[in-house]
Amino acid sequence: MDRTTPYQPTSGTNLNHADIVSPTILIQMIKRSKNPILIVGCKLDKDIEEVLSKLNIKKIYTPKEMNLLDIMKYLAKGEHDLALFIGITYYYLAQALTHLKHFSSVITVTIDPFYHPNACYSFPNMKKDEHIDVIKKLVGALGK
Amino acid sequence: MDRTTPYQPTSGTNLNHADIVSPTILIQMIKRSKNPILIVGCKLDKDIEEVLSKLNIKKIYTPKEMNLLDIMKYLAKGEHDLALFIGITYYYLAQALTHLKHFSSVITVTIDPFYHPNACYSFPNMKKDEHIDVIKKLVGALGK
Amino acid sequence: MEGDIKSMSSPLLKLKNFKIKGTIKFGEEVEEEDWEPMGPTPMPKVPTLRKWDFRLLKRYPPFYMPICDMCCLCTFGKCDLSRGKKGACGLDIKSQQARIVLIACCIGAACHAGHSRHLVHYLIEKLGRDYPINLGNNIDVEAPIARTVTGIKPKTLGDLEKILDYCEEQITHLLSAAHTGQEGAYIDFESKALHAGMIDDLAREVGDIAQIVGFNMPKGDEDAPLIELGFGTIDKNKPVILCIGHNVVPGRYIMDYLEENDLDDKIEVCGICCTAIDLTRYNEGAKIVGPLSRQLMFVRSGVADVVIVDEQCIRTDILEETLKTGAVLIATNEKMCLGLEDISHLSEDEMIGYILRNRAALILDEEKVGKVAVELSKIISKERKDKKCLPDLSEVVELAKKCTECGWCNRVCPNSFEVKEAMIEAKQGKFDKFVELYKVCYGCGRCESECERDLPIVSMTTKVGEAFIKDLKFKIRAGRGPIQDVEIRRVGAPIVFGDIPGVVALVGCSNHPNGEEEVAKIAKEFLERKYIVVASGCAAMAIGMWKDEDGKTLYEKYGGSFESGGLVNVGSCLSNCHITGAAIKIANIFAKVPLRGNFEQVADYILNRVGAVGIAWGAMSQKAAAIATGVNRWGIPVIVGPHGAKYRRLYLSDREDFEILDKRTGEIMKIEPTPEHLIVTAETMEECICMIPKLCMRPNDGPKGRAMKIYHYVSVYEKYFGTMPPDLEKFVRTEQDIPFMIKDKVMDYLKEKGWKPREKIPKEPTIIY
Amino acid sequence: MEGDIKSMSSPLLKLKNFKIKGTIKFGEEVEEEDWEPMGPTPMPKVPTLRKWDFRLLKRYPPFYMPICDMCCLCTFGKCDLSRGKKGACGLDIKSQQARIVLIACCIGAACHAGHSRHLVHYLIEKLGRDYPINLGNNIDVEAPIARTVTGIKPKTLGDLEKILDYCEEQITHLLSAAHTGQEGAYIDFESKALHAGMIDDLAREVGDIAQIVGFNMPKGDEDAPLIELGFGTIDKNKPVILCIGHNVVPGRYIMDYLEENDLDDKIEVCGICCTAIDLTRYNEGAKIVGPLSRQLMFVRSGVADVVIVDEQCIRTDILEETLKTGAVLIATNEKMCLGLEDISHLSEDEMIGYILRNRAALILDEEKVGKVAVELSKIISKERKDKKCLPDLSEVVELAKKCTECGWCNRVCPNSFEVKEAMIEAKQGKFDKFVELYKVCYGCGRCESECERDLPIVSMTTKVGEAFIKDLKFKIRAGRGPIQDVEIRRVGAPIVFGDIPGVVALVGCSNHPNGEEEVAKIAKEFLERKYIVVASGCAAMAIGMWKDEDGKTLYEKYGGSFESGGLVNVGSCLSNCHITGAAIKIANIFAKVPLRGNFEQVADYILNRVGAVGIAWGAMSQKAAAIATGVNRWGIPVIVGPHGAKYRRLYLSDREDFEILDKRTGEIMKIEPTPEHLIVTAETMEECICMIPKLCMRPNDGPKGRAMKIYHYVSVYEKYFGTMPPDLEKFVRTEQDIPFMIKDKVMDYLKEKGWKPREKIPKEPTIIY
Repeated sequence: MDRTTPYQPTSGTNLNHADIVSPTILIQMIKRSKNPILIVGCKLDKDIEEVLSKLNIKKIYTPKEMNLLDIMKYLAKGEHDLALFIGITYYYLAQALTHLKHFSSVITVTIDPFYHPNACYSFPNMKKDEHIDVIKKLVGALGK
Repeated sequence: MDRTTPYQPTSGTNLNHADIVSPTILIQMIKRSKNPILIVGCKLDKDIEEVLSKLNIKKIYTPKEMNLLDIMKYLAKGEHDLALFIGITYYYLAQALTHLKHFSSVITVTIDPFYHPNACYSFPNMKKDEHIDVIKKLVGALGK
Repeated sequence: MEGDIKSMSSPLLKLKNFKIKGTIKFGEEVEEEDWEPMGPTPMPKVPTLRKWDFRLLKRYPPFYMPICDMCCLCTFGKCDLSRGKKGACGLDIKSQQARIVLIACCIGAACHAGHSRHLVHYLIEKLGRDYPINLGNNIDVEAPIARTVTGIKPKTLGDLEKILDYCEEQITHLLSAAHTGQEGAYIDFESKALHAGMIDDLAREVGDIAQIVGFNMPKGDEDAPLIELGFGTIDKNKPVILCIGHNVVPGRYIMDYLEENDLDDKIEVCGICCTAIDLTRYNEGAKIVGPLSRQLMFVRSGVADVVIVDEQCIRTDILEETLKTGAVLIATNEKMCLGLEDISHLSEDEMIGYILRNRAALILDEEKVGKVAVELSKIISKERKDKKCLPDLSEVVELAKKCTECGWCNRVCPNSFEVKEAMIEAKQGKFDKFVELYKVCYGCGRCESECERDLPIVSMTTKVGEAFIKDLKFKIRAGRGPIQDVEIRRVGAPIVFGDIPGVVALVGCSNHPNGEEEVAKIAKEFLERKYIVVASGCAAMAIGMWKDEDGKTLYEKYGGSFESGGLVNVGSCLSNCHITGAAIKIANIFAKVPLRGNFEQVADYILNRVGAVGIAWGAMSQKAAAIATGVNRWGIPVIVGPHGAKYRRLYLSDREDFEILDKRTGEIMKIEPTPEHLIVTAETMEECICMIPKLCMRPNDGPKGRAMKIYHYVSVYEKYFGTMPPDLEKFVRTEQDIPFMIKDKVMDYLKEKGWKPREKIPKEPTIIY
Repeated sequence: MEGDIKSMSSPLLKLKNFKIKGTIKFGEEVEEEDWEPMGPTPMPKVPTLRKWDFRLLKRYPPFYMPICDMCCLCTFGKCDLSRGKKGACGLDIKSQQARIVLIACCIGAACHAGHSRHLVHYLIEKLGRDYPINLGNNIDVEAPIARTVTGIKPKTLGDLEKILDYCEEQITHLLSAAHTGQEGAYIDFESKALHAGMIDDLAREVGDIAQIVGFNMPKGDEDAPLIELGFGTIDKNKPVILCIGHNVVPGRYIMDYLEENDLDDKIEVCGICCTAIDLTRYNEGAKIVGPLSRQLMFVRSGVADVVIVDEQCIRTDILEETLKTGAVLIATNEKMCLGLEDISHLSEDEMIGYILRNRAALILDEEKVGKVAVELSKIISKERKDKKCLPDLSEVVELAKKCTECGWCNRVCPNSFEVKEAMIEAKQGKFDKFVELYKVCYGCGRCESECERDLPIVSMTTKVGEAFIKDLKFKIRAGRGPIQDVEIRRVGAPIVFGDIPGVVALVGCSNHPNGEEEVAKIAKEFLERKYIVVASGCAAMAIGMWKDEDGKTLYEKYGGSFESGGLVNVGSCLSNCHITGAAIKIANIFAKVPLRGNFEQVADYILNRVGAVGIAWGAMSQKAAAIATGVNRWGIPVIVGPHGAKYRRLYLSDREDFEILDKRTGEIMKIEPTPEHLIVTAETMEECICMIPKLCMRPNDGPKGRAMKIYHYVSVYEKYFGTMPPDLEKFVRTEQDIPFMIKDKVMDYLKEKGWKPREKIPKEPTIIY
């Protein structure tokens, strides 16, 4: 599978695309972050959601707890220096992320198994089992 | 110098960008081509023009011999399977190449020292002396 | 002032033997008899209502999501606007987004104005400029938008021309502002977009009123007839004529020709998109295939012998797709000429001959289309008898076997549907996943465009759907047009005080993230909760394309009155004007707010008192952008589906307390954030349903009304998310707002959140101060 | 028919005491006295001239260069249209390009229609609807475009309103066709773009005629006064008011206020872009700073105390840039409100106070701007005395030293100018390269936006230019407006037979690839060759901003008549209509082709007989796109500079023989490809110059005329490329076409190419058959 074409190829915003991030680097980024947050969408596989529940980071569940755009508006205020995203409808997140890309300095990272060009950092496109391993690695390093 | 950002960063046409080509590969491509052609612009350094004059390929000088868009229209007809470009105003060629990109199957290659996203293949951005070496290599392999 | 010119022409003029035909057009000072004193802003120009816009935008600032880092609108560029950079003209990325929204709204408004101009022009030619606008005894306020915006009370078709002149002038000015080096502030681009939206609203009202009176469509009829809807209702054994688009005129001549020649029973006339809806408003014998999303599938199925296209929302490859099935195509509108030869000057018989030879033509004389289409359908249907357009199921399997499982179909599908998985299953002769796909697929064909094996995925899907889904027969109530004044009188008070918990308007295109069904489910949820549910266009069709356990559509279960628990189909896209119109009429008929040239007051009333929300679950087009933006200017919030994010701009509040003036006390005060947003996306149907009761809340709600709204808010949240709404405390002003039924639960929740009751609640909230 | 309504109102109406004010507007059947029988296509609708367009497009098919692989115009997408893929709506990439061109042309046409509507509205308010359109004794054909397109011969300002109503209706229909799911064929999108271009032409004529009669601007005056032009002409010791944009109305009140208060000598009023040109047509005391390209530099220089902006082509960051210099800004137009507070309701003195406190405001009552601007300029100029806006030369050096030499300034410069090299040199206190940069820089500021050290590169460049270029004083002839009928009579025959080798019209924006100088050099080349050279707008200014060896501008050296070797400045962008107008008048006055409602015949005449070519060397905006496309529909070819490629679409022939009908013999025959292209780019000035004589060739050229044109073609080719034109053989029809002076050379060349003379030459070429 190609790793860095946006999973939906038209979702990039032309000039500046996300850098690929490895789990190892991401763990470092989270550890260094003063106030990281994880936005969890409703399209997440149940097994991944279970693994993730052990991740020791503040979470917001969307849309259950907050509308995604309300979250973006909240994040743009800068309270969190690092925001991770997972489990949100691909094209919807791709579009919503552009707000932060242009109007905030928060570092955005998508941890779906899809390359997400409009984040600052993204995992590459990957298969499901590879993704589970990666998420487990994250939780292993940062679990409760 | 970054190698593969379009020299003028806004000149790409969004999804599909040129592959980088090495002089070695390009020499193979030209050798295999049934009917290659070189389009030489008026912005070419005199020293490079002199070197190139020894290249054993049919040439058209633009605009002196033909308007660039007339050339593009001519090339779109498919008489030549391979078209090289050099020495044309960067943004003007970048735009004109999109015609061939979308409306022909001719293989386009830019051999300026600038990455040209709208060709099929392009040299990367490079310094002037590196460029002269590359052109000399071409001519060495394909000279008269 | 507007009058019949004949009655005032002097003998001198008659002497010269002029052919007199026309209306008198005055500059801006239009004088009429005093049906109401003129308000402050008749025929507002671009900046006239800017102050109102700024009030709205202060509370609901634009939220931008740029699709592109660049601007490429002029050759000064292309320019990189990312990371705070300005373009060569000085523009920044916020203004650029607002500019693109303005252009979209102008295109949308131009679409409706052009369509309405066409209708009015046509009807004046047929019926005369003096033909009266009479919507029957139950509708006195015939044109609430025109009255409010222009100060004109249109009495004849000729009056409508003046309104269109105004619309076209405004659209021209607005579009002009998008030129390089014009407007420079995003906030002013937004004000202009709001103006374009309002003009769009006005233009739609003109068009729908014209066609209602001109074609004698239902005039606010609560019991408009039930119409047949769905693929399954078309009798394939008869010649079939398919009309696609938005302009009813050519279809009208087809229906007339059938009647005149006693062919009603022998030929099927069906439609897709708003032309279909309007055709059934003209003649209930016409059938509706479905919304836009079923266009490619239906054409591929090969049922139609003659395809008539008019304007708007038609697949632009319709010619190619039609010809592939052996059918013929007639384009009938200057907006969509498709490169075809214009044969308007030929006789009908010559036209038939031409089309038989050339398979397609442009006929701009709509009157001739009646005979030509019908006679052609007879011939072509014989020609095409037994012509197979779709692959057999066995062929579907063979095709599926060619699939390389590259997965790009899934990636390019706008909704990431599992096309690859359906393909893999089909290789084994199993079709369950293809059936699922059929149910939700929009039929855009991008999977086909991408497929490296050129598999006809849409045709395969269509075949499977046809083969396995037996019940494709539905009902929809014909578009009734405006809401009657008497209905408004009945519901005015309960809406304004909140006792009717809300008006939910399901409108717009069919770019649904999960098929039509979700729209019907939203409607059902709120019908059961006794909201007033209003629908139009593709959304109205989507509601009809779903049946409950009893095998009935919602239209069969719920009445068509504008009342608590009513399901009101107003009609086509143009008819959306009646939804805004109803809100305006509540202000006017119930609360006696004068309309004439009084936009700001009316919109302020609606924003603070009329608990209505628009849902454009599949909003897709520039028209939808204009409609939503127009509705927003009137103070009505809108929810769009997840694809709506690609409009690039929403209006979101900060969800903190809002500031208003209590006109009763003269005090400026903080209130709860209602309505919370002006236009916002929801990711899923569940989220959308949970947002609706919240966006129906208004500052003016009485305690009883607010308690009712809170009840529904809590109830849907628990139903869909299994939890209390996480922001409930914001909307409970005092204990009186807590619904009795769930008081304990809510009190516990509030205690946990540290909620305190508000000291004051405004009596007469307004944002004009 | 059009008349004063007062004369026909009946007693009944008077009884009711109506305030009557207005014109009578009829549908399409406009009846006037018979100044000419009505032709076949008055007030053409969108498809009316489609056949003509298809004729043109068959010969000159659109050549597309897509900027983007995607379409993102609706939320059905975004869609990938590359590599033959269709969008979700069915559209392919060719149609998508044509659609974007249509939108651009609609924006351009809307701009001019909106501007003209504003002017006409304003002038009617001041002068009345009956105010006559009288362009003096020398101009009988007052509105050749309106006559041809609409069939109306406008006699009063009120008549112009009818034409604008038509324009606005057409723009609305055209823009509508760009909606998702409307037009589907690229060829029809192009026909619509051509229609939009023609409407643009018409709208400009309305506006310019209105301002000529309303403001008493020169009416075809060959000896219009010479006006001061350039940075160096502004006296910095006086208070300075700078007007930017296109609408002369606010500036007019400033000039009037100065005169009324005897302040003419005490305050400088200068302008940038078309407002400047039109101001000097109104009052020769105003000065022209220069074209658009000098806007940022001039504002940065801090010379202006009060900046007045109206509409079009203004930097959208003008507010920010103005405030940085300590000056104040007044926005005066609904098109550009800049988010400013609207203070139109205040008294002039209150306005002055408000602006002194807030530094900027929106004043939509242009009449008040006169006093406010002048009085403010006195105060502000004292406030700002000795305020330094630009860095000193020593500071320039210090700033340059901060440069990291990353080279991104060069990369983002639209013209790849050597900014980095200038910076490196300046580190050593040398400024030669900065001086060179000053001469060619457009001042877009993208280098600054990109600079990682935030160096104020434009300010540095401006300072160097100011310090080292001493002679920044030039002259331009004030815009004379239309060409006189008598001039047409004189040049008609020689143009039509080719004895005058061509009309070269230098027009459009100032997005020049190498500064203004090239435009002047093109003009000089063809003036010396006795072509008729016409200019307008920014191009007319560019011509004036260059002096020859004698230190004189071309305007000082060449007369202003429309004659061989004349240099005719028609005026502003709006005045471009007079260039098309002159071509139309040649058809009408010289050849007696009737104009009224007779578009196709007139355009066919121009295409085959009138050797005119438009050069928009710096074409940049959507207006320029509309102008060029409009001119194309009349059959006049256009050359754009290299940036013009970014318009995405040109009209190029295959450069093979063309087919025409010889009306004299009734024979369809092949002829040489003249004019070769309809719109084409040139990469360099040299290429442009060499194209001009070729594009001036017409099928109707007599042998003498053709020989002359060939002489110039060979002559410029040898001059600039040192060789014979490589396609010369195509244009020599028979030996008679070979210029005597270079006969041997040409014969040798032809022999080498195997040229054979054509057997037949058409007597009356036409493409209508």
